[in-house]
Amino acid sequence: MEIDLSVDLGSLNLANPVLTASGTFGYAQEFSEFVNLNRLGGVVTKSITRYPRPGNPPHRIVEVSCGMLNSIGLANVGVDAFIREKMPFLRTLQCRKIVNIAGECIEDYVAVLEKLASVEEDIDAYEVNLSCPNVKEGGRTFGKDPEQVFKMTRALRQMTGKPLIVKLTPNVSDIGELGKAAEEGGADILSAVNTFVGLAVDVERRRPILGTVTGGFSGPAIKPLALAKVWELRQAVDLPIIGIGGIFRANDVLEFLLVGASAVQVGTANFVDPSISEKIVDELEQSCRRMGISRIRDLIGALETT
Amino acid sequence: MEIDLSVDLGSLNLANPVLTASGTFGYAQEFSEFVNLNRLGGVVTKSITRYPRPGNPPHRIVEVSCGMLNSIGLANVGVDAFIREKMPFLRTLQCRKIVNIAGECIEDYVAVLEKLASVEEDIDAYEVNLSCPNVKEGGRTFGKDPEQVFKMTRALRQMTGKPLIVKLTPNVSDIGELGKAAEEGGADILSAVNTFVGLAVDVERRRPILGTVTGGFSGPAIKPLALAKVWELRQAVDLPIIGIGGIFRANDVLEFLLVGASAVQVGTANFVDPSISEKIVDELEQSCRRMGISRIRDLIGALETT
Amino acid sequence: MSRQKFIEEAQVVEKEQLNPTYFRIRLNAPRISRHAMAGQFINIRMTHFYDPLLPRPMSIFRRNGDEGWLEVLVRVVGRGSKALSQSEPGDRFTVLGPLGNGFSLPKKLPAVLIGGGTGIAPLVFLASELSKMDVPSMAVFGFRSQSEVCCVEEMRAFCQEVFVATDDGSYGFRGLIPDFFARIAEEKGIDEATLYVCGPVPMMSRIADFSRGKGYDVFLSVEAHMACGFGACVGCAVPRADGKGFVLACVDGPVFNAKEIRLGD
Amino acid sequence: MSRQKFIEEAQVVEKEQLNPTYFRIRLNAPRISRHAMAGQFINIRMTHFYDPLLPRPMSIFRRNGDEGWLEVLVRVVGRGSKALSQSEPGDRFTVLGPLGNGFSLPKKLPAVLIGGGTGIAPLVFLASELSKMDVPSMAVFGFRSQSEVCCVEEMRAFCQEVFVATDDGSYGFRGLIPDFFARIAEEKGIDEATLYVCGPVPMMSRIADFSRGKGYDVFLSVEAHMACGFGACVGCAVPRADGKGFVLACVDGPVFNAKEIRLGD
Ligand SMILES: Cc1cc2nc3c(=O)[nH]c(=O)nc-3n(C[C@H](O)[C@H](O)[C@H](O)COP(=O)(O)OP(=O)(O)OC[C@H]3O[C@@H](n4cnc5c(N)ncnc54)[C@H](O)[C@@H]3O)c2cc1C
Ligand SMILES: Cc1cc2nc3c(=O)[nH]c(=O)nc-3n(C[C@H](O)[C@H](O)[C@H](O)COP(=O)(O)OP(=O)(O)OC[C@H]3O[C@@H](n4cnc5c(N)ncnc54)[C@H](O)[C@@H]3O)c2cc1C
Ligand SMILES: Cc1cc2nc3c(=O)[nH]c(=O)nc-3n(C[C@H](O)[C@H](O)[C@H](O)COP(=O)(O)O)c2cc1C
Ligand SMILES: Cc1cc2nc3c(=O)[nH]c(=O)nc-3n(C[C@H](O)[C@H](O)[C@H](O)COP(=O)(O)O)c2cc1C
Ligand code: FES
Ligand code: FES
Repeated sequence: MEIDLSVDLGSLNLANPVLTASGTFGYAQEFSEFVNLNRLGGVVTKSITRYPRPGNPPHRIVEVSCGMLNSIGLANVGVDAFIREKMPFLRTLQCRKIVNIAGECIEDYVAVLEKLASVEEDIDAYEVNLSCPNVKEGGRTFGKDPEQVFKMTRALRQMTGKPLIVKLTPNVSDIGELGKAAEEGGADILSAVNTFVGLAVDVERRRPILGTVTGGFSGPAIKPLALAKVWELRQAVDLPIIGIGGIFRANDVLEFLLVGASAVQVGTANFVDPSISEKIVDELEQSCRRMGISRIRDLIGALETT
Repeated sequence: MEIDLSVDLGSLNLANPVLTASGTFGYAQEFSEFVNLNRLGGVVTKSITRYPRPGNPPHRIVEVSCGMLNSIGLANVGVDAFIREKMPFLRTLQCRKIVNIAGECIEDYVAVLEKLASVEEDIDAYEVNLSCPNVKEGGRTFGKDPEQVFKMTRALRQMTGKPLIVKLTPNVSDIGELGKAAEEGGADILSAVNTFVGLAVDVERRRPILGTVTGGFSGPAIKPLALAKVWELRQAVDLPIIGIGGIFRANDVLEFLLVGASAVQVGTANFVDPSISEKIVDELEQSCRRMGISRIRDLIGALETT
Repeated sequence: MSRQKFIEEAQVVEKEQLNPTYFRIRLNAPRISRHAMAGQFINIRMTHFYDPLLPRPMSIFRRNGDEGWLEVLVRVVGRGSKALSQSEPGDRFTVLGPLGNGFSLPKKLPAVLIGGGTGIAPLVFLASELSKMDVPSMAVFGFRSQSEVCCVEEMRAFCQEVFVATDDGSYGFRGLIPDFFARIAEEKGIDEATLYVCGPVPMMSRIADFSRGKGYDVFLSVEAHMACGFGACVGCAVPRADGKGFVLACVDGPVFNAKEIRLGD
Repeated sequence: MSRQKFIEEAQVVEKEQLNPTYFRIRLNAPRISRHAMAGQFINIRMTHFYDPLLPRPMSIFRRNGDEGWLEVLVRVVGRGSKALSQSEPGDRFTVLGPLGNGFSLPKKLPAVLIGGGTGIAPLVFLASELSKMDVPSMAVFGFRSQSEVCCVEEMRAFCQEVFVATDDGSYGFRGLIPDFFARIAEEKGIDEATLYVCGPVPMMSRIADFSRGKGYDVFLSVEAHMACGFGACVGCAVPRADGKGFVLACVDGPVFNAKEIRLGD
């Protein structure tokens, strides 16, 4: 049986639903010795900002049960060096190349997109990381406020014809509201979820383990939460969704597709096994064969709940 | 060294900070052959409702990474049978006895408290479970709306002089807001957190595993989330807090105390090892001895973040 | 029902792979072993890490109270059972048991033990107990194929007759257990009996349906998703036949009179 | 820096408990072993369950590229290292390596290898390499007490001189390594040397402080909380001495010139 793993997210077509998650796959080149990158649906870069960012002081990482907390702090080379040093490698890839952008105010995001315009022919889509504090508006995370999600999306929408993916934070009462705000602002695709807020304590030293007190929680532990969020989002909006959270194997991908995601991103798993993203693509084909599914897209949103 | 494990939550004094979490310890008697109940700080009953509840159809339980989802549906004998059949055993205990109450509208909660008044001399405190859908107000969970938290707390406050513990749901953008609402309504103590919303899919059958689609996520996986919520709550309110979420050992208890909880509840762990609550009390004393802490209350909120 | 339960650090003393997916594991757990009754189960915690988190319920398959061991028959279906199957002598698991109610003695004879797959486990224990008490019994066991067939010789020592079917006919009768049993019942003219049934839900359903209106007492040993195993989580609900709520597989069962419960899909 | 890395399913071929908390574990990992250089490390995944989740970094302690094995020296501090210590021959771990930059050859002689606790692990590997190249070296090792002392005989074969201290004086010099080294440096009049230092942060800090302004090249092998081990997570940041951001312990290190970095508390 010929298995068709391809999926469409509006105008963004992927050879298979497996993308890599921002911040967990470097600029893709770091993984080129472990993975045939062209076998993936696509790669997402770490968040690129207007200026280079050194990131937060240590500890930036701590393991927790079935997951990890991070406070990397968007460490990245900045958009200029990204274009100069990282785009040349990305350009050589045949899979979809998605650039994730971040900032501290709308102007930052706009500035990054302006600069990226010069290399836009080699970029297949943008993903907007809204889980950053809005420094100009009292430091509250952009992504927790539907109004700000709307404004940001609209501002960026006016700047590019490329597919615009808005990445939602799960740390809210109602993720559907955020999705609708992004939809109204002109987003093409939603991705969900970014990390959850977590905390771990070094009891001996009576201090938080992370330098920033709280950090972003990711890994298998968050999968049930992420699935619930994607499910909730699916009821609220019509846009295609990219599911993210704790994906380590093909069965996890299928869970996300069934609750309504059209594609997924693999994050923390890349640290545990750098070759895992490609393995998941292989496994996905085998699972479809075993289950007699010839087109994986038929599973999208196919969860039966009655 | 004499170790003093006792803690005060306002007028509620506990011999040690270890309570059991509602719904994970039955009516306490189920554990009497595994645990010397009088060694615990106290026990919390499962949620008691106005009428008996059979609970939700199977599956009610599924394991996920480092945790479990449940959709028990507040199965319990109802307040009349509780008073008749369960209070006689509880009455024999020397530790603190906390009765957790739930319902589908304010009148339900009120009715439960009215009935319990007849046995109130044997009850040390009430805990109010607000993670239930408010059937009269469109089915949205009481506990997600600060206004409803306020109203419910005020209504119950007028009915009893016993310590009133309001148990908060974590599935909100801002748990501090809920805490403030409960504080204004007259709560004496807050407990945090109830379960997170999670989902798991049976890929072969293309169905959610739980009969109710989503369920309550508990266990070690949620500990970092719960710690972050308690920490957030600690910044927002002055009331004593009972920390809950993924506690399996003494070190976990100490983490919760350091971020600001005055006591804790042990939940899912009771299923994995029915004798664990008492073991944690033992371990706690050993940990204090090892760390040279003579009064455990000195650790409450002692996290250093600078 | 409040029989005594024990928590034991049980050491694996033997492990045998019986076929591609079944393993026999012998655990040293003297107190549980001594108190175990046929039809009861234990809850085995695989690791002290948090994944897998919950203990896994396993029927008691054999036991020797004097020697202090008990055995489980494990089919590998997921992570927990796989971990069990990979254990080696010397490994330790925390075990809680004995849990649940066992089989009650037959009021109608013969006792017919009908098992499918690892569902045979509690029936092997039951057969040995019935045999000790000279209660006449027969067994009807079904497996997927010849490679999975096990315990037949042993059962012949306990039972008057032992019938075996395989789904693919590679051993014994070809076909499904309910059909096979119906044929045996007819051929032998069994119109009174106590049936003890343990296996996949569709198999148990069909046997319960077939038995309705006949002179059979039917006991089913059911599985449910469990957390605690002793009545605390209320997770293992099985719908009552009368529609009035649920019974709990772990404390009210796992053995139920077929009339009491409604089996799911 | 883009040396080749390998993912191997490494089998435990030997395990030895050296003292109450140290274990020597020999793994069959031919490709990593062949390419390993002194100062590099491997990332060991303990289980295919999700707890513990992340692989644990361990210095390469010994290796034999021809026989295809490498060894780690493990101190039990938490869950992952405990699981490693409880492994038995035949167990398999997924191992990624070799990772990081090794030690560079000394420009100033002698090479002085200063190790505390399991920090001796990469230095034992280094000593054997220096010895092969006839580079003169001496070792200054510190342990908590006599029971933890290890590798001394082996080091005597590689180094001109080996000095040992214990915190409690139960073996060798009594006291802390920095003091001990200062005394040796003075007594022997060592005013030029390359120091290779691996151990607890306070020890490394004090040696770096002591060396400032002297004719020593100082290389520190540092630890950081790691997730990936190969530069992808950017988690293992170590502050640069010049205040300009961070270097990464896994790809820029773990061996750094003491002048490059600022050690935390
Ligand atoms: C009273 C009782 C007696 C049993 N006796 C035996 C026996 O003798 N031999 C034997 O091999 N098996 C027996 N089982 C079944 C056994 O418990 C399951 O196969 C085992 O829990 C699956 O665990 P896993 O980690 O391997 O699979 P998982 O990876 O957890 O799941 C694999 C399959 O098991 C199902 N499952 C998930 N959670 C549970 C749960 N909490 N309880 C039950 N099933 C679940 C899933 O739906 C899935 O189909 C018994 C079950 C019960 C309730
Ligand atoms: C490059 C490098 C080389 C090392 N070489 C050795 C060696 O040769 N022998 C040896 O015994 N140990 C070595 N370590 C330390 C070893 O990696 C840690 O002791 C181990 O990861 C702790 O894991 P655990 O599960 O036992 O402890 P955990 O239970 O995870 O934690 C126990 C302690 O380890 C610390 N810790 C937590 N997370 C991390 C993390 N991601 N990385 C490091 N520490 C952490 C905690 O702060 C805590 O103090 C090395 C570390 C690095 C970075
Ligand atoms: C170390 C680390 C760094 C991350 N950095 C970013 C980032 O720069 N931008 C972003 O949008 N998300 C970032 N994320 C979030 C992931 O892209 C992903 O949303 C999250 O980790 C959940 O997926 P997982 O459970 O598969 O890891 C990061 C996650 C981790 C673990
Ligand atoms: C099976 C189960 C049943 C529960 N029932 C109740 C309940 O009836 N009332 C309530 O307030 N909380 C209930 N909870 C929530 C727990 O009291 C606790 O808040 C939650 O499980 C988090 O703690 P844990 O991670 O230690 O389990 C239940 C949790 C579980 C797992
Ligand atoms: S398994 Fe917990 S009540 Fe039955
Ligand atoms: S450990 Fe991931 S970048 Fe160093």
